This record gives sequence, C-alpha cells and structure tokens, in this order.
Amino acid sequence: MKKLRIAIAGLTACSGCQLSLLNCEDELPVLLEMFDFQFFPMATSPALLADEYDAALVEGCISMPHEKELLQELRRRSRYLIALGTCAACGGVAALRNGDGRELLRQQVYGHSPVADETFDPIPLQSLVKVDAVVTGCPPEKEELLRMLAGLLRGALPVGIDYPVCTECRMRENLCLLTERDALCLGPLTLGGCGARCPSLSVPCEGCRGPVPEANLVEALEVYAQKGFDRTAVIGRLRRFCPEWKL
Amino acid sequence: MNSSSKIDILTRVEGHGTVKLVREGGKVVDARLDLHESPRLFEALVVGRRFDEIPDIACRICSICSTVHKVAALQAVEQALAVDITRQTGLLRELAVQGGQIESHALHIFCLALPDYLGVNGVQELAAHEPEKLQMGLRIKKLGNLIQETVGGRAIHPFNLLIGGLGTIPEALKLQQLKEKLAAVHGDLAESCDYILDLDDLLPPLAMLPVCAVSGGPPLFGDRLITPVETVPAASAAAWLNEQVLLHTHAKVSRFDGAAPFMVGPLARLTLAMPAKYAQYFTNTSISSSLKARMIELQLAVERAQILVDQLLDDGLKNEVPVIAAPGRGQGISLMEAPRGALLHSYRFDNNGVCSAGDIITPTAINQGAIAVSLKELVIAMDGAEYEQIKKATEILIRCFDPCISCAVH
Amino acid sequence: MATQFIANHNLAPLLVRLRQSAELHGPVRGDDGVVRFAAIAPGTLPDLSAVRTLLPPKKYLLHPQETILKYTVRAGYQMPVEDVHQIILFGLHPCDLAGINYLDRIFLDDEPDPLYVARRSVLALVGVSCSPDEFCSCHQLTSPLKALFDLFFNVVEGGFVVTSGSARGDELLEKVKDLLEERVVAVPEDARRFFGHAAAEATRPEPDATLPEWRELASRCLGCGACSICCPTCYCFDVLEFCGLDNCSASRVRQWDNCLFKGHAEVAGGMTFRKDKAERFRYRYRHKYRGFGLSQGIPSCVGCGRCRAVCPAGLDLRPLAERLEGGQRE
Amino acid sequence: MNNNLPVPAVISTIRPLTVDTSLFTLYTEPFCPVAASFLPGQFLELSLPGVGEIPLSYCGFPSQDGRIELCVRHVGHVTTPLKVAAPGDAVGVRGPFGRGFPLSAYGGQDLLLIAGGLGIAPLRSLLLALMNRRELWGRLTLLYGARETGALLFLDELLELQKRGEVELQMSVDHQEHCLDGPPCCRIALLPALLDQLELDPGRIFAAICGPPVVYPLLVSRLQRMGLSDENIHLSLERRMKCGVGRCGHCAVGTRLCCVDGPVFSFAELAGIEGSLV
Ligand SMILES: Cc1cc2nc3c(=O)[nH]c(=O)nc-3n(C[C@H](O)[C@H](O)[C@H](O)COP(=O)(O)OP(=O)(O)OC[C@H]3O[C@@H](n4cnc5c(N)ncnc54)[C@H](O)[C@@H]3O)c2cc1C
Ligand code: SF4
Ligand code: SF4
Ligand code: SF4
Repeated sequence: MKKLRIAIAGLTACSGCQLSLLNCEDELPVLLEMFDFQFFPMATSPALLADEYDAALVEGCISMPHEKELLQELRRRSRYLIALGTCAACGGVAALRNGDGRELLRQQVYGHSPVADETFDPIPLQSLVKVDAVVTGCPPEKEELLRMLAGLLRGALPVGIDYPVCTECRMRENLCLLTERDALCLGPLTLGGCGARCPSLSVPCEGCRGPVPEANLVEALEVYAQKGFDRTAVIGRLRRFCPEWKL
Repeated sequence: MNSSSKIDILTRVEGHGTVKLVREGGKVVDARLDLHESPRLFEALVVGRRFDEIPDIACRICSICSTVHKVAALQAVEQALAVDITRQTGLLRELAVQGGQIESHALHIFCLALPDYLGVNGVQELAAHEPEKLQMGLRIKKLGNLIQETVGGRAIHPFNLLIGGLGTIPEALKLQQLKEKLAAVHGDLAESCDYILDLDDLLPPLAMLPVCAVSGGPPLFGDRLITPVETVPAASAAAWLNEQVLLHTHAKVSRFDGAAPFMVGPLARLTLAMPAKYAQYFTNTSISSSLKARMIELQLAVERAQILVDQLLDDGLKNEVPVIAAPGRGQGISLMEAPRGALLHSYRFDNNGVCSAGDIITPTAINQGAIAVSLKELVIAMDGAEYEQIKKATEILIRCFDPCISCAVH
Repeated sequence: MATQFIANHNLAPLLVRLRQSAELHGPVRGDDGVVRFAAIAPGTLPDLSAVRTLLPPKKYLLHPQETILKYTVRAGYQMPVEDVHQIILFGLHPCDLAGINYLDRIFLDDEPDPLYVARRSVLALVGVSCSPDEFCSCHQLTSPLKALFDLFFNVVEGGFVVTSGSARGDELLEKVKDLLEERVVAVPEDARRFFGHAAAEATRPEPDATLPEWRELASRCLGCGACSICCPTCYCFDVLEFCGLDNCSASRVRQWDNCLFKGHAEVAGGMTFRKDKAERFRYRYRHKYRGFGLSQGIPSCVGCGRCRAVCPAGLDLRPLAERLEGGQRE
Repeated sequence: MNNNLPVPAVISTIRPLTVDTSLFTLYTEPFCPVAASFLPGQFLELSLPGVGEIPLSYCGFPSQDGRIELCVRHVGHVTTPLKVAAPGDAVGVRGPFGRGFPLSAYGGQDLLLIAGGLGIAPLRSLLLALMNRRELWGRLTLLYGARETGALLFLDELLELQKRGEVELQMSVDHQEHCLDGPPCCRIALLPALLDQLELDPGRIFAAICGPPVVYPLLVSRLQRMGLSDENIHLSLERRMKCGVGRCGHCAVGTRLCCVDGPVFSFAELAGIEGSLV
C-alpha cells in the first residue's frame, strides 16, 4: 500500500502541536511506518516541498508575509489542509493583543529598531485558505491527533465536536468549579474534547481549545457576574486564545 | 515556489532559522545564523495582564521547555508578590522541571541529532534503519513526559502548576508508579550512555567558549549566574547579559560587557560542575561534543528525579491547597536552567497586580554570540572544503547548540 | 403487621455481609464534597444523608463513553467481551430506582441491548428512602414507572424496615437474617408516584410553541450539557467510529449526547431539524414529560432534581410542567 | 439476530451516477434478511469499517442471493470515503429498519410517486416492487425533480418504463442549463409545479413522496387542494440517526421515532407536529 504523504509545517507558534505528535512515543514507530512525513522540518531534513501531499498539517497562526506564502503553497499542493492547534484555528496566544496596534507592541519589544517590522496581527489559517478540518487545543490532545491521522488512512476527516468542556467535566463527575467554587472556569464556552483536563485537577478551564459552537456569551457573562467577575475580565480571559471574543 | 523546492531553513531544530554562508571571492569566510521566526512579542503580550495569568501565557513561549518557562514565571510572580511555597510544592516543581529536562534531551539526542551521526534524514529514516535506537530513545523520552504529566497535568503547557502550589497534588500511587518506571529505565539509559558517549564527534574540535550557568539552588535552580571567574546575582543578571536588538535576527542578542560571548547549556553546566566520573569523556569542552554532555545530563536528570520522588514519598504527600497571592505592586526576577541553558523571567506589577513590564531572556538568545564565534571558527577550520560540505557542517554545529528558536525569538 | 427491622448499629455488619457476595457500591462523599456512586471502602459507610449523587446510577449501565463494537479485517465487527462482576448498589433513592426502570424499558424491551443486559444482570438494587429537597419533584406527579428494587430500606426511628422486591432480594435477606428482627413498625406510606399505578397517557396535543417560557429557557441556557449528563433517564447517545493506526482495526464508540446541542438533529451538509434552541427545549420537554417511541406517554422525568441542581444558569422546567401537565394527571 | 451487529458484506460494483452520487451493489450472505426481506421505503445501516455507519434507503428489490443496491450521495464523513471505495472492499450492513411504504394498502389503487433529488432512491425501490406485480396497481405516475438534468438519476430506466407505458413520467429541473438537450418530458420548473397539470382521481390515489424537506409543505398543500386525504399522502422523512432501532434519541418527530415508526409517515400522523416537515 502506498503510504500517505504528509506535510507538517509550523508557522507562528510554540511547536507544541508538532511536539504533541513526537510525544506519541508509543505510536511514533507505527506512524512512521504508515505515513510518509515528507515535509517535516522539525524532525526531518531537508525541508523540501514536494508536488503533492495527501494532507498538510499546519501549526500556528500567520503573522509574517513569508508564512502566507508557505501556507498558500501547502494549500495548493495538498488534498486536505488541517489546522493543528488553537493558534492555527483561532489565532491563539500570539493573537492575545490583536487590535492593540501591532507596531506599538513591536516597539515595546524591539524599541525603534525596524526588526521584524513586517509582522502583523496574527490571523488563523482559515482567514487565508480553505481549511478542511481542525484539531484544536493548546496543545492538541494526542488522542485526537492520532485519531485524525488514522482517519486519514481511511480517507475520512475528523467529525467535529459540538459540545463544551463542561459536558465532559460532568461525565467525569467532577466538582463544578464555577457553580461550587465560584471560579472563573471557561468550560461552558470552550470546545470540548480534552476530557475536561484542567477542571479534573481542580484547575479552572482557561479556554485553550477555543469557542464551542453556539457559545452563549451573553448569559455566561451574567453567570460570571453573579460570581463576581466583571465582563471585561472575562472577555480578557477568553481572548487569551481567541481574539474573536468580543463584548 | 517551484515543485520540489528546497526551503532554506534549518531542520531538526525547534523553530525557524537559517544558516547563511558568507562568501568572499568564491570562498566561504563565515557563516551566520539568522533567526527569522515570527516574533509573538511575549514581553508585550504579558503587559496589562493580571499576575495570575502570566505563567499560563509565558509557558506558551515554547512547547519543549514549557515546564521550565512556567516554573520560571511562577517563581518571578511569587517573588514579586511575596508568596512562599511549601517544600512539597518546591519538590514537585523540581520534579516537573527534571521531567522536562529528560524529555527535551531525549528528543534532541534521539530524534534530532542522532540522524546526523547515522547519516539518515531524521526520524523517518531512523525508524526504518535503526528502529531499536529510536525506540530506546522514545522510551526514555516518554518517561520525561510521564513525569511532566504526573505533576503538571499535561506534558506540554503544564496547567497544574499554579501560583502558590498545585491544582491537585498527585496521588502517592502515581508517584509510586513513577518510581518504578524510573527504575525500569536504567537499562535503556545505560545502553544509551554506552552508545552515545562512544560516538565520534562529527566536527573538528573547536576552541572552548567561555561558559556561564545558573547556580545557588538544587540542580537547574538558583539565584545567580556563575562563570569560572565571576558571580552575577539575579538582580543584575539582565544587565550583565546585556541584550541588544540586531537587524539580522528576531531574537535579541546578549552582548555581555563586550567581552567574548558566553555559552550556556548542558556543556556549560557540566564544565562548571563536572561529576568526577564523567570527566573522562571530555578531553576538551568543544561544542562538538555537546551530544555527550546532553547524554550525561539525561542520566543525571533521571537520577535527580529518583531522589525527588523518594523524598516526596518519604515525606508523605499532603493535600495542600495553593497559597493565595494578594495582588499588589512588586517586581520579581527568576533565574533557572532550561534544557538549553540559563533562562530569566522578570516581571513588574502595578498596585492591582497587573503586569506593567516583562523581560524574558532565553538560552538560545544568549547563545547567539557563541554560535557566531563557533561558526566562524568552523568555517576557518574547514577552509578549502566544498560549499555543500561546509553548509552541512554548519548545520550540524548549530544543532550542537540544540537551538530553541521559539524561545529565542518569543 | 410485623416487618423486618434492622437497627442502625447493625447496618455496618450488614454491609460487611453483603460485601462477601459482591462488590458493594453506594453514595460516597469525596474530598471535594461531591457525592458519587462508587465502591464503598471496607470499614466505611455510604453517605445516606445526601439527597442526590452528581451522576445517577445510569453510569453503571451506560458508560459516558463505551466501545460497542470492535472491528478487525479478519473477524469483521464483533461485540466486545466485557468483564462484568456482581455489584450491589446500596442507597438508591426511589427516583433512581424508577430511573433504572425507565432505562430498562428502553434497553431491555423488544431487542435487548447486549451491553446493557450484561451490566444490568449483575446489579442488585438496594433502595433507601429519603426526604426530598427544594430541587426534587418526585412527589408532584404520579407515573407508570416503578421503583423496582431487590431490597428497599425504609428509614424509621432507630433503623430501617427492610422489604424484599425480588427473589434476589430474598436471597440477600437470607444472608443477613440474623441481623434482622421482626418488629411492628409503621412505615409511612410513600406518596411518590413510582409507587402509584398511573397508566401511560395517550398522545397529548403538542406543547404550545408560542409560550414565552421557551424563548426564556433558550436564551438563558449555556449549552453546557450538565442537565442531561446528570439525568437518570437521559440516554441519547452519539456513535463514533475510530480507525486503528494499523488501518485494519477499528472500534465503534457510543457516548452520551444532549438534545440541546447543535449537532443533535443535524444531518449532512449542516442542515438541522432543530435549529432554534427553543425548539430543542420543546424536544427535551416532550421527552421528559411525555416520552416518545416505545415509551410514548411515559414521562421520563423521575423528579430527582439533578438537572436543576447542576444547571449553572439555574434553569427549571418544573413551572412549565406544572402548567402544561399538572392537574390533568392527578 | 443481534440488531446492533453489522453483518459482513462486500462491495461488488460502484457505478457513478453523477459527480456526487453513486450506485453501490453489495453482496451479503444468500438469504440474509438484510437483503431479502424489506419493504420499499425501509432503510439499512451501512458501516464503513474504521469510518462510521450511516442510514441509507434501499434502492433496489429484495433479493435471495444477498444482493443489495444503494444509491449514495457523497457529502460528508462517511459518504466521502465511500467515494473512493473499490469493488471488493468490506462493509457491514444492518437492517431492514423502519416502516416502509404500505404496499398492501396500495393494492388496486392509483399511485402518485413524487421524488425530489436523491429521494428517487427509495422510490426506485418502490417502482421496482410495483413493476414486479404491475397488474396489482392502477395508474402509476412519477413526478421527479432535480437541480439540473445532469442530476437526474436512473434516467434510462425511467424513460424505458415510460416508453413501455407502465408509468407516466414527468420531470423537472430547477436550472436552465442544458435543458434544451435534456431528456423528453422534462421541464424547467420547481417540483410542485408538476402537479399543476395533473388529472387525478383523488378518491383512489395515494401519494408516495420522498425529497428534500423544503418541498414537503408545498407538495402537501397542493395535494390536499387536489382532494387527497391526509391518510393518503405518504412522506418519507430524513432525520439524524445513529442506532436505527429507536434508542439513540435523535430522530423523534413529535412523540414518534423516525427510525422505528417511520421513515414513511402518512401526513395524518404528522399534521400539527412541530418540525415534522422542515
Ligand atoms: C432513513 C434515511 C434514509 C436515507 N437514505 C439515503 C440514501 O438512500 N442515499 C443517501 O445518499 N443518503 C441517504 N440518507 C442520508 C444519509 O444517511 C446521510 O447522507 C449520511 O448519513 C451522511 O453521512 P456522512 O457521514 O457522510 O455526513 P456527515 O454530514 O459528515 O455526517 C456526520 C454524521 O451525522 C449523521 N448524519 C448526517 N446526515 C444524516 C442524515 N441525513 N440522516 C441521518 N444521519 C445523518 C450521521 O450519523 C453521520 O455519521 C438517508 C437518511 C435517512 C435518515
Ligand atoms: S468545572 Fe468548569 S468545565 Fe466543569 S462543569 Fe463546571 S464550569 Fe463546566
Ligand atoms: S479544560 Fe479547558 S484549558 Fe484545560 S485542556 Fe480543556 S479546554 Fe484546555
Ligand atoms: S429531568 Fe431533571 S429532575 Fe427529571 S429526572 Fe432528569 S435530572 Fe431528574
């Protein structure tokens, strides 16, 4: 059987999505047998772009012109383009201060030097190219990555999740940190799939998987307000991973 | 881009950079590392955020070293707000950091660097040609991740490490299991040591670089930078490192006081505190033999992790809840050793505990000067060699520093 | 009339005895204060003071996520073999017992679901009487559902009156005979509907879609899913299939679903039959108060109050139910 | 039989009908009830191992030799990988499920079949059943609408029936393109418009309808105006389905379950139920 040809590229990000794949220590040997990671600069040399890929997995958001080019090239050459992680899906942490003026932020770091002056407010992949599927998370869950890859073997894209973190949190019969501990838990507004990782260890969900479909922000803000969190603080928290949240 | 186009970036390193050969009259006279990673501007991102958000944000600088970034940021915030942590919290954090050290070193040795020594392209060919070697490395790597998961809740971006404590204290049973796994990895470790320490360096020996490392605490922790000749307390570390903005790199470059650049990382740490039994492996401390230093540190990290687990189990795990931090004005500076070298996190907070300034200095940023010096030396040593050969050697040299470019640029 | 009485101090020895024949589970309060059905540690007592556990006992019968089929190229689809062992569930309240009765109707009737059958058959149900709190609605309506039990412990002064409801219950009683005494104790009649004899209702007119309450519910619901996850009779499930990395094996998983989610009525191409959340609330309402399919006319709400207790927005279908169902059913 | 467990079947042929629709022939064991004993309008659950399971209407005629015909539109998670499946590939089938068209009630009556788009799949099965004993039924009319001529499925078969005078066929396409060189008896119109010029005997006619939900309200009201009783208007509904046996809870229409009580309902059963048509 012909191996599936995969490209894995990182744009503006922390390499965590790629590392999540390399962290599948038990499965990596099988993965390397079943897939041909033809373009995977983080783990394979040289970085050669082939004509065609069965799928390109792209980590990170776009904040520099050369990233646009690479992304478009990958799109052109790939049957499926899959956004890996919350940065690629929503913008992620890098987009935390979108709207505050990129140049100002840049100067806060680099002063008056023109270094990196082509940087712009980070944008998610789908604002530039068609994205066939998203595996979100900061970092994504190994299990989801592996399922996505296994699905590709059968020509299938992952089935989207439509429930929030709370659903899985309740399935695990956790104490609810929002209702019982008055904590700013973003579970109700955040896409599930992580098995409520954080609340299961009594740590409020920080929203690392981005917004759940049909998130009811208006009512959630009411509930948070009853617990003593003002709206701007909540929106600020939400924007840690997704600049789309607005009052 | 045409079909099958080569993208001129460094491979098998974390992040995006290129090496450029400088030619004069058809002859390669120097090589330059360009870190053109897209900056996320973390030092600006943290501004305006409440103190309790800083560690969660800062750890996203890099995935491979997310635990140490998290801990460094936690310490800085705690210092600023005068939060004291318990012994148990300290031990657990240290354990997590050692887990990160194991994971990072194993990844570098077995997935990123070893292919150079075996003449293969990376993990893909390694899996085909030397499956046992790869799997041995992966088993060790997995242990590092297991430690991070057990303590931090997740291998990357460990959320369970909080200001003042942990979300949930790991169960004794989990630590007991860790203890068993740590013991079980010794076979693989011993075999890896034999194998890695026996490999011939790929590059000619290069002159030893001045070294610097964090000191004054348990392994990888401390409150000062030391070099063979001086000691720099944390408070003046940033000034001593003296970061400057240069045009060709998106990472600020440490200029020190204008003297020769210092090197940080495993080789620097070992040079300054070499356990006697490993001295024999370092006839010189050329960066060409950094793989060995990393292997030895991997061994040391597992040993240290064992001690920590034993201490925790001996103490008996207590169900502590995090110490509550009161928001307020303050500044905190934290120095640590990340897998690739000295790391500094420093934050200032206003009266409401909102961050007004942040400064993060990372190992690869510090190492840029050292890398430049070694590259130049390597090019001179290889005088007369083919362009492609030099290019390849420079890439190997850069990998010897195990650069973490996301960290450097952040 | 003489009843079987067990004194409070004999409860611990009784549990020791019960444990000899099966795993003993019951409401257990965790360090975090949450009461869950879980294995009762030897030497400890279940928490019989708690009005409700967070998850209902349905978790013993339908797991939040479970593999229902395994596939290999060689053997095709196969039922997984599950390792089940005898469990005595101690401390079920009447609503939970009725909830199990409802699930039995769905999963045991007609063509029984094999996984459910396997897990159900090893459960011995031991009920304990309780007193409702402000979230409960068990006492409001009568129902054709029965609080089916093997044993039932009615709380009385100084102990419990124990009743057997099955051959299995008789067997268990036999084992603890020496701990029981015959006593004449008056057991207050339980007015709850699961001990009543209402018949399934014939079809009723559709709930009035123009009521403002539907919109109110829809706009306040956070969509967190807690209400149905925690409901003893919500059994909706989604089915997913995952391929193995070897590309020649697979497993089919079913997991709890919620009728308030976007995808619940979605079909290919994103078309959905219940786009509007208010409509989804009416769907939930129909199921909870009128039933559908084989259980048509049988309200599935057993009044345990969990959905109200866990809802972060404090939503409550009771007032609506009182208006739309009340009166007519008494 | 355990109705949770798919029985093995093998894809025998795949015939692309349009760019996004293919006719699959599968074989399961001879005499397997999944293939042998269904009513038109009933459905089965098709499993593609490693990908998932979906409900599909029977599109052919019951067969003793294990043969099953299915018409699949490639739209999503399961149906897209099916597009690249190959003869010889293993699949699984469960069924038959649900309530089909009440053939016995149709005896001796006229029948008006109305198909929109992919709705032709179960109606083809119905047509095949009707043709099998053509003498049992009265006048047969098929109205069939699609987006464009290229999307009209089973055209040859239908035109053949029309030519033989077995069925009165009228077709419509929504879009102008290519209609000029389109097949005979095809108009540019929306499906309900085909009812306009139809002469029927409302006293002895049943309507059997399958199509996209958007056209249902219009079709029903026109049929009612033409004098059909609600009991005689039969609609096949499509709902999200996971189990096919009335357990997964997704497909309820009012208090009825589409998978068990349907997918074929008489309009009398649906009238007044919220969300039953759209
Ligand atoms: C009784 C019945 C008969 C059908 N007959 C046919 C037919 O003959 N030919 C045909 O091509 N299609 C038919 N469909 C529709 C077909 O089931 C869907 O196109 C198919 O489920 C889409 O699956 P997917 O995974 O490719 O799409 P996705 O949109 O990716 O679906 C994801 C999941 O949602 C569910 N789902 C999505 N769409 C539907 C749907 N329409 N009905 C039920 N569940 C759905 C499925 O469980 C699926 O696994 C029928 C549907 C029903 C209910
Ligand atoms: S703890 Fe957070 S995620 Fe869990 S149920 Fe409560 S709000 Fe939802
Ligand atoms: S609980 Fe929230 S923050 Fe934690 S992993 Fe899940 S989505 Fe991310
Ligand atoms: S609907 Fe609410 S009160 Fe009724 S049984 Fe379910 S959780 Fe309990």
